[in-house]
Amino acid sequence: MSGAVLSVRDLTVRAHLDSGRRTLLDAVSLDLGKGEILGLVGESGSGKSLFCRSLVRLLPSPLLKIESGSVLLDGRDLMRIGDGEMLEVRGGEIGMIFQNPTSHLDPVMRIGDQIAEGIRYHQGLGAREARTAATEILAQVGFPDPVGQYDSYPHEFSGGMRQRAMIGVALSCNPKILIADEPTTALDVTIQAQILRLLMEIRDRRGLSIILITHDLGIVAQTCDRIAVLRGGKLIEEGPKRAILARPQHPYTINLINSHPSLPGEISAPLPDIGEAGQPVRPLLEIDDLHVRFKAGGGLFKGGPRNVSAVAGVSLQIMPGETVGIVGESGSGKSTLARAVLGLTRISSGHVTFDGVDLAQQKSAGLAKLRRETAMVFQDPYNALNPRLTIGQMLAEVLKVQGKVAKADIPARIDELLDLVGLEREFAGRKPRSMSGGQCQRAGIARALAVDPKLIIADECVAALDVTIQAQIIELFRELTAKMNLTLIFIAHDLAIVRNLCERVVVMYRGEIVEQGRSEEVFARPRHAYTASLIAAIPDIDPDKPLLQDAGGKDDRQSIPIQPVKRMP
Amino acid sequence: MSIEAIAPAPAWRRLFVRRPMLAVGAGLLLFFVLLAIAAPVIAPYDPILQNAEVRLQAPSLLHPFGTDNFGRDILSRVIWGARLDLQMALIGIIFPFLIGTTVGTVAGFFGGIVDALFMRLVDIILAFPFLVLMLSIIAILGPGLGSFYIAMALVGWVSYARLIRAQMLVLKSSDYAVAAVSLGFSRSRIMFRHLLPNAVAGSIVFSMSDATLVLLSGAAVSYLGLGVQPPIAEWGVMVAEGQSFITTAWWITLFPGLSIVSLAFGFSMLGDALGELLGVHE
Amino acid sequence: AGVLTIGRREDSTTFDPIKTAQNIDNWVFSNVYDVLIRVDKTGTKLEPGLAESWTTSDDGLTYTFKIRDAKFSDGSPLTAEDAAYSLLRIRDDAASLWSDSYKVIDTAVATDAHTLTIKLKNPSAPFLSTLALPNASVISKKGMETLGADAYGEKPIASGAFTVDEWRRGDRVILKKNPNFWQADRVKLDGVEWISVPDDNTRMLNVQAGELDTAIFVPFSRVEELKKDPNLNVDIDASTREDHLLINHAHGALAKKEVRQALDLAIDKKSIVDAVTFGQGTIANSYIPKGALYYYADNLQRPYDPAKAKELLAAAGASDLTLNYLVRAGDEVDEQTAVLVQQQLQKAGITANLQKVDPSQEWDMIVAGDYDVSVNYWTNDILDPDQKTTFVLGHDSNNNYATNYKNEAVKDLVAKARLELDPKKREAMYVDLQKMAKDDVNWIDLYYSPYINVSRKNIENFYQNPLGRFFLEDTVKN
Amino acid sequence: MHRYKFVLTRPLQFLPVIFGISVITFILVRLIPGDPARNILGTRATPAALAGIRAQYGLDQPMWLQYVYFLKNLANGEMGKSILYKIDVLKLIVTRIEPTLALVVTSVVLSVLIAVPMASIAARNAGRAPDHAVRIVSTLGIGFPPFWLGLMLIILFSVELGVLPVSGYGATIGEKLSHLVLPSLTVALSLSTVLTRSLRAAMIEQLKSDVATAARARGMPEGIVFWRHVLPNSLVPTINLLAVNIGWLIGGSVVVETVFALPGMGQLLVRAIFSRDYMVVQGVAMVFACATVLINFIADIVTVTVDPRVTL
Ligand SMILES: Nc1ncnc2c1ncn2[C@@H]1O[C@H](COP(=O)(O)OP(=O)(O)OP(=O)(O)O)[C@@H](O)[C@H]1O
Ligand SMILES: Nc1ncnc2c1ncn2[C@@H]1O[C@H](COP(=O)(O)OP(=O)(O)OP(=O)(O)O)[C@@H](O)[C@H]1O
Ligand SMILES: [Mg+2]
Ligand SMILES: [Mg+2]
Repeated sequence: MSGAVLSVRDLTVRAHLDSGRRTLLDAVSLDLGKGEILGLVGESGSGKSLFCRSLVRLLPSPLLKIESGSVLLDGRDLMRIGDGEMLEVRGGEIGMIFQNPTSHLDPVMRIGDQIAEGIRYHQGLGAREARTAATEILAQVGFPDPVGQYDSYPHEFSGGMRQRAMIGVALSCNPKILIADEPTTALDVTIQAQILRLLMEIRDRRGLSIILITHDLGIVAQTCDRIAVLRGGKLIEEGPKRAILARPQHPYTINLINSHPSLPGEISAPLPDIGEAGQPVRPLLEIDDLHVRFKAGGGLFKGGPRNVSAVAGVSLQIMPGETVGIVGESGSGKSTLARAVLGLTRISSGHVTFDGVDLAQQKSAGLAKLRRETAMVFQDPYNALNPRLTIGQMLAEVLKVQGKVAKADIPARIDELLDLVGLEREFAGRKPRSMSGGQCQRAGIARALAVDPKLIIADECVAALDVTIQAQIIELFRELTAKMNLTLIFIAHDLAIVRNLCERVVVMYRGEIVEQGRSEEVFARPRHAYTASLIAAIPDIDPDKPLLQDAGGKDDRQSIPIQPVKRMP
Repeated sequence: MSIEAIAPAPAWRRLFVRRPMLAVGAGLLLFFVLLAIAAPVIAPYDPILQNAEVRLQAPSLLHPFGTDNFGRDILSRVIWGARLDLQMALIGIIFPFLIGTTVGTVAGFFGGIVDALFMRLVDIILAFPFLVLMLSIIAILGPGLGSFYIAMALVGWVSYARLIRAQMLVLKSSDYAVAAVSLGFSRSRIMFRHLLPNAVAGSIVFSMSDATLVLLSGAAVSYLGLGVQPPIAEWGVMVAEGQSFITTAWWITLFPGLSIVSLAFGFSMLGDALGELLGVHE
Repeated sequence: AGVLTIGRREDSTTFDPIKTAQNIDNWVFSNVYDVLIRVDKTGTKLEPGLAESWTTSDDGLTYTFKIRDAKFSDGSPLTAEDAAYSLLRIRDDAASLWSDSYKVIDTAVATDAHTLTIKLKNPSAPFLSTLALPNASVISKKGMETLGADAYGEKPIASGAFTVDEWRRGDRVILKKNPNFWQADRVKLDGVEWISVPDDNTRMLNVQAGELDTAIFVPFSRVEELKKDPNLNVDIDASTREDHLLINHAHGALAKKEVRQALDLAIDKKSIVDAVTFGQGTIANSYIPKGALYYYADNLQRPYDPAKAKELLAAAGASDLTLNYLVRAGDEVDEQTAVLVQQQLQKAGITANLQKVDPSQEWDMIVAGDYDVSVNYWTNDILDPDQKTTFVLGHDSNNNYATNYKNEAVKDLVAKARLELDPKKREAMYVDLQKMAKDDVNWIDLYYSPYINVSRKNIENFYQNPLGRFFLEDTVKN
Repeated sequence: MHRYKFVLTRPLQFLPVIFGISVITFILVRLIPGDPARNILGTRATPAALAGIRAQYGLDQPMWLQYVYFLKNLANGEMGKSILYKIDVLKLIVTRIEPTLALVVTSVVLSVLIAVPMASIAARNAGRAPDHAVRIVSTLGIGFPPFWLGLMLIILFSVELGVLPVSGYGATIGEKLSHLVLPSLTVALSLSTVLTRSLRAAMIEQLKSDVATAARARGMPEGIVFWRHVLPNSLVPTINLLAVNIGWLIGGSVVVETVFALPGMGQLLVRAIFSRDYMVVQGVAMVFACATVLINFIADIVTVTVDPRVTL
């Protein structure tokens, strides 16, 4: 690019820790052209966020220092200008959009005021004018009622709307460059698509340059002009999007592209033929017209007693040995269904029958059976493990309580379990804090396996993980189900993963099942409009398959689920 | 509560160097513990022996902290006082801690009616002026250390119960609690083995500042006349009794007063340091 | 001229004289109300108050008082009717705390506006003294009937040197000069404020800082220091306070006279006077306070002799005596005495276990007999020794002040002395009583102590008589 | 306004607390050994006189019946008659409520005035000298017995410097305020240390928070970041802390009122406990309890106002 607005040269950042110095960014050089969207990809911890924060000299800790390098903006070296001048650059020249709008928006300040704040400060406008300008921006980023919504607080909006507000805040100072740090990871696929489209629109309208950070190559493929790949603080590859996607040079990039879920992988094990074996197979799990309602707003005297139907009349049968995926956007009731099935949440009405035992009728017997024969794997690998117990202690406890293994055999069994999930045996002595996300997730799976269950329910168990690690875990599940004749219910909102792993898929929407069937069929020929929109929202790694061609494109703003206001933690 | 990554098992020396507060706090506490243990050996005089010859003497070489109106040596009384005050601080926090932790755990974990009942009780006790409740209980049981401990336990547990309960409410819906339920663990195992150890850090930190509160409550109770039995040396009583001489014999109140402050300082420092170590935020 | 501010420990509780038995109230009453008969400055003689003069019938049953021309603070005249009403009220009113002391009155009648005739049920030597009690003050019959007892108790209509101008509860009672007082000429002050400052230190500091003119209840420990302050006068006025060690005669070895005598020998009163009262007290040798009516100065005073005490105890077979010593919590003097006495008894081989109890509980325990020894004190309400003597030696319903002391001879003598109207003979009887009590060691007399007040140098004639009455009508603020 | 609906419904929740307190105080005072009748009569009481007083105040009735009377009185808006002062308890309390209220309010205001700047300085210099200074001062401040501290303040400001009155309350507003300075300073010196610590911790966390980062990223200078974003977000936990401490604060007023001769309810209560004036103890405890509940209620309203996310 000749007309670079921003050019970074040999940017080096080091951390000065007690344990020694670590180089976090190693002589990174990059150019950003005018009106260009640059995609910055790389695994977690590769230095993507750090790179962007270094540009505006907002390092997360005083222990980190920019050691050398230059960042040229309009002929000025941002690394050498004074602090006062830097204030002008931040916001005024370079705007930032953050990954998690919920934590980055001031919860006690009105949305409009947060946008107006920058306008007043950078453009020296009066309160009245700033308000008008902020309202204008709210409209631009897609608030349907900007005048009214000016006075709302962040928590009154859905995640998508919050991210729009965040973008509004960044736009408020009229910057030349926008840095968007994983602006959609916290969002649903459908909403992710809207936000990405908004970014592109803004680029087109304002002629902005954007640096888009992500670890999702699909997003890059859909939105960016150029791609830069970071790994371990080094820039390992950079170039036009199509060139990189088509001809990646670095093995890491190749791996990254290959593990992208939107690539139609080989379909897993064929469906066990149910009817053909002659003998009628009894379903392992039968769910009949299940309802779960929550009192929203809480206690006796608080708020209006409002009922939320999290699961509204679900009926489902799951055969032994089957792998079933449940998909649906956030809040569609997937987790609630899983918990209700496992007896962890009270059922409002309906029946759950596990292996012939009706849980409502034989409550204690049913629960005892459930506890012995089912297990759950959780989304957040850190929170799912007791931080005070070592992995060995944790597994030993499960084995002891379950009592299926003789006391003397417990250590051997622990080793076996660790082998099974691909963890070194020395992990038995480690606590979750000293393990990576993927390792924790494996430990979580080991714990589920320790029960020796017939049924495992995995609730979003890969959502928090890197793509590369995601792929490993999926592979692990595939192996386990094949080896141990497990029945697996795999919950996700990422359809691509489900397509890779599951024979059958169930689509949930607002507490109901809107579609179910064999994965290939559902994905190839979705019958329900909602399923279709979900599928269309997956950013494809093929840049020529545009995002959200038609499904949910225009009227998406109405379908954004407004989340119920929750009590502050 | 958030858990910060800490370097795995740092050597204790590095721990102290990196956390001067820990060193100061633990050092002060250790100092008083040693003082208490060695009291019979190092105290120059019998703390309750009266000597009409040396009444109200200002600090001198013979009596470095001076003497009181009975001619008792203040230094010796301060040294012996360390025994009682440490004991007061420890017993004064242990029972509230145990009661509060148990109640908080049970209430937070079970929720519902149990929780509602306990929390109303907490509300009631919190709505009661603290010192007044103490005074009444001590008046009922008769002045003395035993009554003081009982009063502290009856009144002090609420803070711990609240802290623990709040933690339990968060933790019980944590994934590992749900996991424990789904694995068929018994409730008491989940409560006490899995959740409590994770919930208790905040209370431990709080107990350090609570220790100060215990010492001060003891002093206030002494001021209102219901402190420990004479002629026992206890700092709060010494300060309260020395009030009569505050303009003539300042040393009677100053030294026990400083002792309370330094012990309180030690506890606070230790509390702060523990808070950082355990990753607890107030 | 000027308003005198007086700091004291507590605020008044009421201005209805019959409803309180607390000094804190009585001491204010004396300057708000007037009584028929007053006690003079020395605390040994009666002198005319509202009663100009009086006569007694020969049988000692009928008293006739001539009431002087006097007015209440609202300007209405004070009559014999009011006096009679007041006496009958203290005798009969359900809320009266003093009815027992006035049960001896048979009738009280206003024969005319200035003549009050009282008939007693039986002769009573101390009767005239009881009329000097502030609780028997003359109240306005009309005032009481129109205002009602509650309102009257807030802001009374009275005939003393000052009237209640405002009562800020918990803080102060504001009195202003009563122009209708029959001795109004005598009053120099424009008003008096009784201000409650509970903390001893704060109270003293207030006087030192010049924010209060005077403060009462000066702790013994502060006297020397305050004396050094050039701006202050420390007023040390004789009182009728006597501190003594109560002994529960009903408990084991304490029933033996020799054991009690040994206790007396084992206690070094001199060192208590020195250490606890900082030399302000004097050693007591009789239950009747020094300087009071019929005090016997030559009464026996056992020397401090722990060795002899030990012998006596051994002879009585009580060598390893262990005593339960009740201490009043929050009373500095009591706690200090306890610490000292405990160490002294130790020297005679007696173990005293101190038990600190809440003051309100202490007397309950003493009455219930849950004690062996305990220090207590008595201040006379009236000039005549009969009241105290009856309580302490006369075998009344209190088991002789909860000591369970029993001596029939003493009891009979107390009753006789009450009826004896000849002062000479009475005095002889009381001397005998003092000797007998000392011999029996009904309790152990410890020390007499004065009232100690502090005032700024510009205050003159700030004086308290031994019964506690402040003569504020004479006080001058320069 | 939906979020403020609790203002209407919450008072219902007060009832059980108030009721509980009435039962506990009622039983508690009667459990204290010592006889109110004996107390006002003194050591010279005769059994007949004692019986008379007990009958007059219904103390000879069975306990449950006394409680029923107490409740009946309460329903009529009365709290019985003081044994010591011989007047209606409610009337008595009314005369004593103002100084305590004033003390609590001024102490809180003063504590906040001390705590906010101290915490700000400490948080903005976290880990450096000013921070350490604030932490040491605030840790030391907590260890002084208030009665001792109060006396020291009197000696310094009233006796030595002569700038403030020694004790008492006064009649005019000006007098009252000048009389309140030292007592509220005594309370504030210990209360502010607690607040400072909490506020400092919250501020440090907020300074590192995403909200602050986002504000910096849009070019806000540190001052605006601090006052507009960090401070408001740090307040909620401190308000709650203050509310929880209010019982302790009111209880502590007992000692401070005694030292400074403030004619408030704390003094009234202590004297009532020591003289077993049952009705007064009950009455004052009820008033204190209501005050605590009310203050917590106000704290809730403030919290809801400060933090729009909170619903109650
Ligand atoms: N405050 C800090 N102190 C020390 N090291 C830090 C700090 N913040 C970040 N790092 C390190 O800097 C490196 C880069 O972190 P950065 O947040 O830029 O990663 P990232 O690529 O944005 O990852 P992610 O996808 O998880 O957001 C990581 O190795 C991280 O451990
Ligand atoms: N304990 C609860 N109390 C009240 N409402 C709840 C509770 N748990 C869930 N809900 C509500 O029920 C609905 C379904 O929630 P659920 O967690 O099952 O969704 P999900 O499909 O798992 O979403 P996600 O993909 O975000 O995990 C949501 O609207 C949620 O707000
Ligand atoms: Mg990042
Ligand atoms: Mg979920």
